[in-house]
Amino acid sequence: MSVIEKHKKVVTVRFSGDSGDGIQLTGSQFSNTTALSGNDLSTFPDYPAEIRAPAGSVHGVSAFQINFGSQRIHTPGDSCDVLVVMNAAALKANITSLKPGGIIIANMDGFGKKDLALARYDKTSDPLGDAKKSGFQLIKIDVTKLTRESLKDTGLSTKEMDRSKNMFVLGVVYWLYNRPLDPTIEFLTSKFKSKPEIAEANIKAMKDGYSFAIATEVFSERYTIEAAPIEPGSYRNITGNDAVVLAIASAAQTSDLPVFLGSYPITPASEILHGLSKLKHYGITTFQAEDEIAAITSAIGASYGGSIGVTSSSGPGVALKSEAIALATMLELPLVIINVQRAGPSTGLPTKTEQSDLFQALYGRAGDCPVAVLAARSPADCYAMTYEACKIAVEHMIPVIMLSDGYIANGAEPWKLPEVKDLYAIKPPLYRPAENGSDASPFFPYSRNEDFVRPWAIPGNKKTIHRIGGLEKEDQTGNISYDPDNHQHMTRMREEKRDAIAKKIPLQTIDEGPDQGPLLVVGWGSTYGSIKSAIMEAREEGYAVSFTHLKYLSPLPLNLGDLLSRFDKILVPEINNGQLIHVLRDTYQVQVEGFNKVRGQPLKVHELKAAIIEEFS
Amino acid sequence: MSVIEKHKKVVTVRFSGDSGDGIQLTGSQFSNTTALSGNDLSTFPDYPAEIRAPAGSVHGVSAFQINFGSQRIHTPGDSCDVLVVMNAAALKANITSLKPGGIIIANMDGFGKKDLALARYDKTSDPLGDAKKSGFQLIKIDVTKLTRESLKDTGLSTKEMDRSKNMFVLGVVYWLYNRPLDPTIEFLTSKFKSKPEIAEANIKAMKDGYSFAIATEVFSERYTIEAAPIEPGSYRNITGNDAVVLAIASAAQTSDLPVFLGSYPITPASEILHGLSKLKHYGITTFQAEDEIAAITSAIGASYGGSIGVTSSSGPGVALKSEAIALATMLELPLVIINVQRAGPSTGLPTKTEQSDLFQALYGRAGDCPVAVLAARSPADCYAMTYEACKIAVEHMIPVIMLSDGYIANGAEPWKLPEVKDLYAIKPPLYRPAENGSDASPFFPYSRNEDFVRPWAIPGNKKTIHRIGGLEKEDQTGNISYDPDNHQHMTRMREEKRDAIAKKIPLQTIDEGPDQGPLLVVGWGSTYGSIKSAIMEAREEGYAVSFTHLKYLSPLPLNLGDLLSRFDKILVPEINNGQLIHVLRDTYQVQVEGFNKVRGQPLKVHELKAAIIEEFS
Amino acid sequence: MSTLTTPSKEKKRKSYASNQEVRWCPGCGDYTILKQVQTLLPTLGVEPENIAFVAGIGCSSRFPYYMDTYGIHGIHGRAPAIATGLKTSRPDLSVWVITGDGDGLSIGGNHLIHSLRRNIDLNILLFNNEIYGLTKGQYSPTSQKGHISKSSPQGSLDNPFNPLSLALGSRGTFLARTMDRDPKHLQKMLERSYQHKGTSLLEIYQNCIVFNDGAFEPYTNKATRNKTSLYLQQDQPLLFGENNRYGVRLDGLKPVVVDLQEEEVSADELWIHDESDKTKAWLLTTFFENNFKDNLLPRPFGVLYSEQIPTYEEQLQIQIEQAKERHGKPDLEKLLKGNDTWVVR
Amino acid sequence: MSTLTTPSKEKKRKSYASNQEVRWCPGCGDYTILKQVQTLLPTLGVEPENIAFVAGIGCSSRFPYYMDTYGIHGIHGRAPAIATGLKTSRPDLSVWVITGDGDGLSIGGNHLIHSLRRNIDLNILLFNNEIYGLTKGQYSPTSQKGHISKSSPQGSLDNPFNPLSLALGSRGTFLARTMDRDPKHLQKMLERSYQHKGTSLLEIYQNCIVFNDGAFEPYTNKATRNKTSLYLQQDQPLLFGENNRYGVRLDGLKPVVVDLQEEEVSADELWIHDESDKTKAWLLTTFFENNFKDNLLPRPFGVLYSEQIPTYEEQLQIQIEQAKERHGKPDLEKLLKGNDTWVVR
Ligand SMILES: Cc1ncc(C[n+]2csc(CCOP(=O)(O)OP(=O)(O)O)c2C)c(N)n1
Ligand SMILES: Cc1ncc(C[n+]2csc(CCOP(=O)(O)OP(=O)(O)O)c2C)c(N)n1
Ligand code: SF4
Ligand code: SF4
Ligand SMILES: [Mg+2]
Ligand SMILES: [Mg+2]
Repeated sequence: MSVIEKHKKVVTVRFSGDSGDGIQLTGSQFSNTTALSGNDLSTFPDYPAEIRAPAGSVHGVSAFQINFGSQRIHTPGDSCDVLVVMNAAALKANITSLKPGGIIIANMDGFGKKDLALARYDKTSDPLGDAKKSGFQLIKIDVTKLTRESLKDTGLSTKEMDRSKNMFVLGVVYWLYNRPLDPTIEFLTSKFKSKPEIAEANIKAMKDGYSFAIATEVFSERYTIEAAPIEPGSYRNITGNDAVVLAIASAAQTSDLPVFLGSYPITPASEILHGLSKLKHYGITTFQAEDEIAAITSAIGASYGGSIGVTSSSGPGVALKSEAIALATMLELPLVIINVQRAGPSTGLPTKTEQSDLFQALYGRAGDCPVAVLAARSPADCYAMTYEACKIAVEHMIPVIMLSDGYIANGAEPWKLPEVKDLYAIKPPLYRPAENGSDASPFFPYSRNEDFVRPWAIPGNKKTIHRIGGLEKEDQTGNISYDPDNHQHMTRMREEKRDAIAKKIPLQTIDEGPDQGPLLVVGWGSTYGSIKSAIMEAREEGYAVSFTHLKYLSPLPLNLGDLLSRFDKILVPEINNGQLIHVLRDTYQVQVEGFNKVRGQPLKVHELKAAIIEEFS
Repeated sequence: MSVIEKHKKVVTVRFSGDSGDGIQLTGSQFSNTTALSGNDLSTFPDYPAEIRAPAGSVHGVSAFQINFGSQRIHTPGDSCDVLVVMNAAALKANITSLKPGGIIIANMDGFGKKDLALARYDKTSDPLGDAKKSGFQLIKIDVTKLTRESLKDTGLSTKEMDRSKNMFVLGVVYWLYNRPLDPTIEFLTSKFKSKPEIAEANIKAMKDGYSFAIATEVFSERYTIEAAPIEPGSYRNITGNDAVVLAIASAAQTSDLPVFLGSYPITPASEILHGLSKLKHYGITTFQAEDEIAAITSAIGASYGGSIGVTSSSGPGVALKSEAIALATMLELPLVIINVQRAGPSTGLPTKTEQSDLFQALYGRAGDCPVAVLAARSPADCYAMTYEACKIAVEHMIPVIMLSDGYIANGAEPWKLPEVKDLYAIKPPLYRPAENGSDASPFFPYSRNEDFVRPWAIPGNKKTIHRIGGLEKEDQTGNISYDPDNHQHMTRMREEKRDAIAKKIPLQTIDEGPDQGPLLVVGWGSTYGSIKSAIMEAREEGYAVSFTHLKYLSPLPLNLGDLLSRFDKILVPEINNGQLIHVLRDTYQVQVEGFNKVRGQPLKVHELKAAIIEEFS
Repeated sequence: MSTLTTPSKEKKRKSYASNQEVRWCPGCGDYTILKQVQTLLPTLGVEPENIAFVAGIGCSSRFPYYMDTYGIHGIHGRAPAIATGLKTSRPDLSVWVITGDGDGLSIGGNHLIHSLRRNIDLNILLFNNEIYGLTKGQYSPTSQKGHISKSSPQGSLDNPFNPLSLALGSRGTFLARTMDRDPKHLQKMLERSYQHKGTSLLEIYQNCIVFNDGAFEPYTNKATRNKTSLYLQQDQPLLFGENNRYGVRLDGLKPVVVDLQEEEVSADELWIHDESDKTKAWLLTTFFENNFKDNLLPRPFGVLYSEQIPTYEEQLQIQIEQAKERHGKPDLEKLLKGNDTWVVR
Repeated sequence: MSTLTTPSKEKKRKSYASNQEVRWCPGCGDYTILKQVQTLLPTLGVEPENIAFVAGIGCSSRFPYYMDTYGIHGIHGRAPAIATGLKTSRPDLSVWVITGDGDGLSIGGNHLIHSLRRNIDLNILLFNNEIYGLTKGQYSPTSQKGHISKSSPQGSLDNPFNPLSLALGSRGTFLARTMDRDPKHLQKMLERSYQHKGTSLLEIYQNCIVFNDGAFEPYTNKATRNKTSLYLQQDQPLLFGENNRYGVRLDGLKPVVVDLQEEEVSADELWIHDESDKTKAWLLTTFFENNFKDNLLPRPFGVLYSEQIPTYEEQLQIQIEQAKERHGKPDLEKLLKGNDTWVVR
């Protein structure tokens, strides 16, 4: 039997196994190699909710999905073509994500009686046999046995040998997709620099996996995926949380300001604290506060002192910050609030994704309390939008909420590295009169520039000594004022200052399709990839649908109303029970339909596509 | 010169003086007597922001305004016909609230050099003279001197005598409005039961004030205000905060449930804590918590234990409760959150009123987190709406936010006492299977009745042992569930449960005017009185304007959309920068205009009336 | 009462275990604590329907799900406040609070110290693993200074709380310490906590095998624990070490370790443990800071302090009774009327 | 240095006073404290532009508005956290925290204890008037038990915090007590607080003339204060009473009052004050609870405890330097690249 070589445009592979099986590492190696091969790609790790569930149990299963192709890729894929399962629990947890007729690569040593029992399969059942009967292609490999065989001369213990199982499988999959082994060999060599025997073993296991695939002809087909038409440049893979960290470091550099992060750990935002805590030499101070309130108020204190105050959290933590966000709004100090949303309400499903904190971001404070709200659309976009959040916060002296979510925070995609010299400048409205200058004009902390922005005068200058606080302040002087007209005026000023940001942000553009027509899909946040894919598929099938995606939620782009008015119907897909839809209805009094999924998961491309097509019937 | 007796329909009197002058007592005595005379009335105390400002200073001025008449009265009056000023500072602080040509009754002993200086008048200025020149009628009385004269034989010290100054003035004003002295005599006698000499002195000062007015003919006119057409019944004066207290006590009785109030003091909500802390014998436990978070979470704990959990605060405090409100939403326990709004954002103007927490009430939580939101329209209505809040919370197992504000919390109006036996029942969905019964059916804490309400099973019963928490719960069992479809389902259930309340609340009715036409004014909360007055005046002038007032903000009454659609234009007056207006636009996609004042004060009737008339031009 | 689990006890224990699968990491110290609680409860004479477990958020805070009693899994740090509402309104219930070093001392520190001073009859079990477990390994307020973690790559800068000193400074009325690895002592301490009327704080050293394995190694390791751990016994001298070789003596205000084999010290010269002595309790809590110094003081386990004063809810009941006596049966009509009414006809 | 206000001092003092009208009730204790702070600052050699006052919410918390220095009037209870961010990021500033017993011990208790353990160089002035002033008179966490107030008509049930015990239990490194009515001592204590590197907590007994007048009467009233107040002096015996008639002696662990006129006690048998002795400091804080009992212990004023250990921000600076040394000049390009990049052509 000879192997048929095929070309494919898009492929989705899902690795799965026990938390201890090294699935995440396998996945990220496969991603790197794929990226180096010139494919576009998107990945998503799927960790178990428990820290470390009992080995072999269904809730202890860890998975990593990668979608890659010779065309632009926008999501990690609704379902996969190939499912790697290291044990029975992995099969049980992931079988529903395999496409009909898809390939299962099963480690047969993970399907013993004990494994079936741990996975809570019936004693007498044969899940792999059943899968085959359902039309899946089954590739059985005794991975454990073969890995031990491969490494028997290394002198490693069985336990140590078993740690290379994942590399054996990776070798098999590399063969299947015609991938080079070198990148992973390099990686292993450098990772285990101090333990060369471990590096050797892993490399050998991988090579033997590759050879095994050649020799045994377990596969009847083999696939080649051509390079994708990607903009030239240097790329790296990046997760949303890492992108936030890099953006903040970048803003520190371009603004020439210190950064102070006050944060309290919370899933799925903690990596931002972890990442920034390694960057002290960038002028970044991180403070693990006793709670979210101390986190944000310490950031406010630092802002008063001349730092970019930043705080990072997730929905329930941001809820606790509401009162302090209002303080920062009154103080008119720069403050960046990163909200990595998770499924709620309350503790909800902390490890699952959702975009249901839009209401809270826009409205979740006492009083008339306008802040700016931005949202990132993908892992890499977290860089752009966090940088933008820092810029707006600093230049407009206002709290900015940047919305990310669990999906893009942990998911990764290739990111074209920006040229550092091309990063646009951040210009703080610092006011520093020469202390020995003859300028006798008094300082007015609540005077405003043409964008309604007040000067930022930081302690240390004799000429700008002033006090600020949460009580209503007199225009110009900033002294306490109970004057009714002044309160009306200041309320307006705070709103106009927020609204004036609209002049600085890009006008809304159409992402796909013509700029008028029967149907416009409006997205925001992490649904970008799913919507984009669904739109492209629908358009390929001839449906005249257009797509626009919001990254600025408050203020909204100036031309959005005009843009919306040019379509007959508007559809708003969201991973929540309907939030942006209310904002659009309110702001533009347009008829809008929602496509709402609250399943703790990214939108499924095929479901959304079906909903789009439905609009045409 | 003889006195002309005149009849008047509506009169506004404003008493003002130093915080130490007993102005609030004077005002409330005048109110009581006026009520007993059968007038309708509305009052508003205007305390200084400082606890005790230096005597004689402008920010130490205390005032009390009463609006009363022979017709229905809905506000304390935009401006007053008579202004009583006990010193120069009082004049300075209050002169702008006097109608053109209005009467100033001035205590001349409060206008000495020192008084002028303390009030920061120019040394050489003659503010009373200036007032006269501006066309005000000036009645000068040496109140201090006359009071001392009146009491010289009592044996009291000068300091003690001076404490009766306010009673002397009250006597004068009683004469002016043809009021009996008996009610105040009775009050003084009982108040100073243990100090009869003080009672005597006060009564004498008042009588002498009355006689002084007769004897000296300082006034050229005297007014009679006929009784108003008021529904028969027993009445009392009540402030909004007192009404909340009474409603909670009533709910405890009719539901036969204990009440637990967890609260942390904050202006202007503290009186609710104070009031309820006196009612332990009503089964009401009050707990002054260490902060707002402990306040609400202790109430949640008590709800789990079978109490009606209540928490009271103002905007910044409610912001701190956001996370816990979401917990209660998940736990599906009864919880009543009273928010006595104040001017914000942040600390804002804590002693001033505003209705700018509507956004926070509706949307201020992470995740999709539906709660019920009600708002009281007047001091007395705080009783009805708080009772309703308790009923909805208990019967629908849901957090209910009841919005009051500083204006109605401190303001007072006559309240027709309800018949206790007519109070509608509150029926908790308690589930208490007989412990020794043979009923073997398992208990499902997250099963639901036809209104989507789950059973309330309180600790102590062996058959209903269960645990609840903030993680997403499996339908029926309430066990933790990470199932995507279950999360979607439960999200919908929580929303449908909230929406089902709409079936239980009254349909929206038109308060004034026809049920269709060119203009509908839509109000909510404490603006009721001002809007009602403005509408009535405009209608009297022939403008075909209608008025409806919302007391249920979430869910909205089922017929509201229909009702709104029958008008050409909609105007929404609010004491905020525009909040309900967004809700209506969003929900009904109607064109709505706002009339927004953010001055920390009730709406001015004449301003609103002008805006209404403007709509017809 | 034997505290070891016998077969019939095992059955009883199971009757307090819920049907939910326990999902801590294999080897986590939380398992033993759960087991000991489930073993103890059937012996106390309280029915499961009269018990409630209230927790915050953290690995440890999942505890209530595993008990077949009433329970609330609350929000992060707020368990003492939730429990305060429950216990104050339902003094008939036995209310237990489960919290971690992050939950109880970081975000929830304020509620903890306030419940201690109020002396509400709660049994607070503080699972101290010196780490944030659930959020995967950041340093906590009890982590040793210099602790390298995900959020402190160069070592933490904070001086850790000494939880029992903090609790004593908060006017706690019952303070005890035990550890997961000593089930017998753990159970004894659970029982003592239960018996105390008022807020009892039981600090339990709990090993987080994943993110902070071995944090309490010196006290659990067979080779060292003899020298590092001292078990307090009421009215007994402070003795520790193999064959109680060492004792603790007070040199003025200074606790000093004496080697009884080397020095001639009679038992009555040694420090006699007295749970009711607050000054001694303070000194015992500060052994903490003296650890690993010259004068190597052992870590005391057992009841450091116990004081019987009225509980919050007892006093509240008295006020309720007083109010009832003073005002009689509630008369809603009268209440609504207030002092001044008038009639319109 | 004389601590009394001389004319030229008065001028200097005014230079630290802002142009805002001071709006406390006439006779409020806050006035003296303000005055002493304004008097002290010019003597310290720090320019006003390098000073920041950070407050929460309460009568006392209005303080920053009255100082002609930088300042923030924050939100209720959060001043220590705001100040932590400011001081950590701007170690060059002299940062003062103004808080009340409600602000600092009720809603803000957690931030207070955490800043104490972290030992950030803040000067915290706790204006303790045993009442909530600004909200018009509810009992506070320091109100005496049984205190009748608007929110406790039958008397409060909570045991009050002993603020300095709490602070010691929180690992505070500088604890002192003074009162509004003794300006000289107040100023001395302010100065000591300033000099301490690390978090200093100065509890100031402050009379709220409107809602809790006379709360500290026993310590301020001429007739009684001699017997009730003890002024601590480093290395000096604990003496109080008219002509230092009384002394305090340690009977084992128990502080005992001795009447030096009646008993034959030599000075060196008396307790010698040692600010660095934590156990003694604990005992001093607990004089609090023994007040009004048989053995009438006086209330100690002065520095109860002082310990010099590295501050949070000092150590942070070291870590920053280390990071700079290890990683060199920040290279953003390199950082953005990370470990794995590829080039698309
Ligand atoms: C408001 C809020 N902030 C943060 C979190 C995230 N969080 C959950 S548990 C935890 C700390 C857990 O530490 P600990 O209390 O010591 O419990 P352990 O997991 O170690 O048992 C944190 C920070 C949260 N759930 N809610
Ligand atoms: C979040 C929040 N809760 C409550 C309040 C109301 N409040 C303001 S000051 C205060 C207590 C003041 O007491 P304390 O700190 O002792 O200061 P004092 O007025 O006695 O100086 C309270 C409860 C508030 N401003 N913000
Ligand atoms: S992470 Fe640590 S504390 Fe949490 S379950 Fe695992 S071992 Fe236990
Ligand atoms: S209320 Fe009390 S603390 Fe506040 S300013 Fe007045 S006297 Fe001072
Ligand atoms: Mg922990
Ligand atoms: Mg106070």
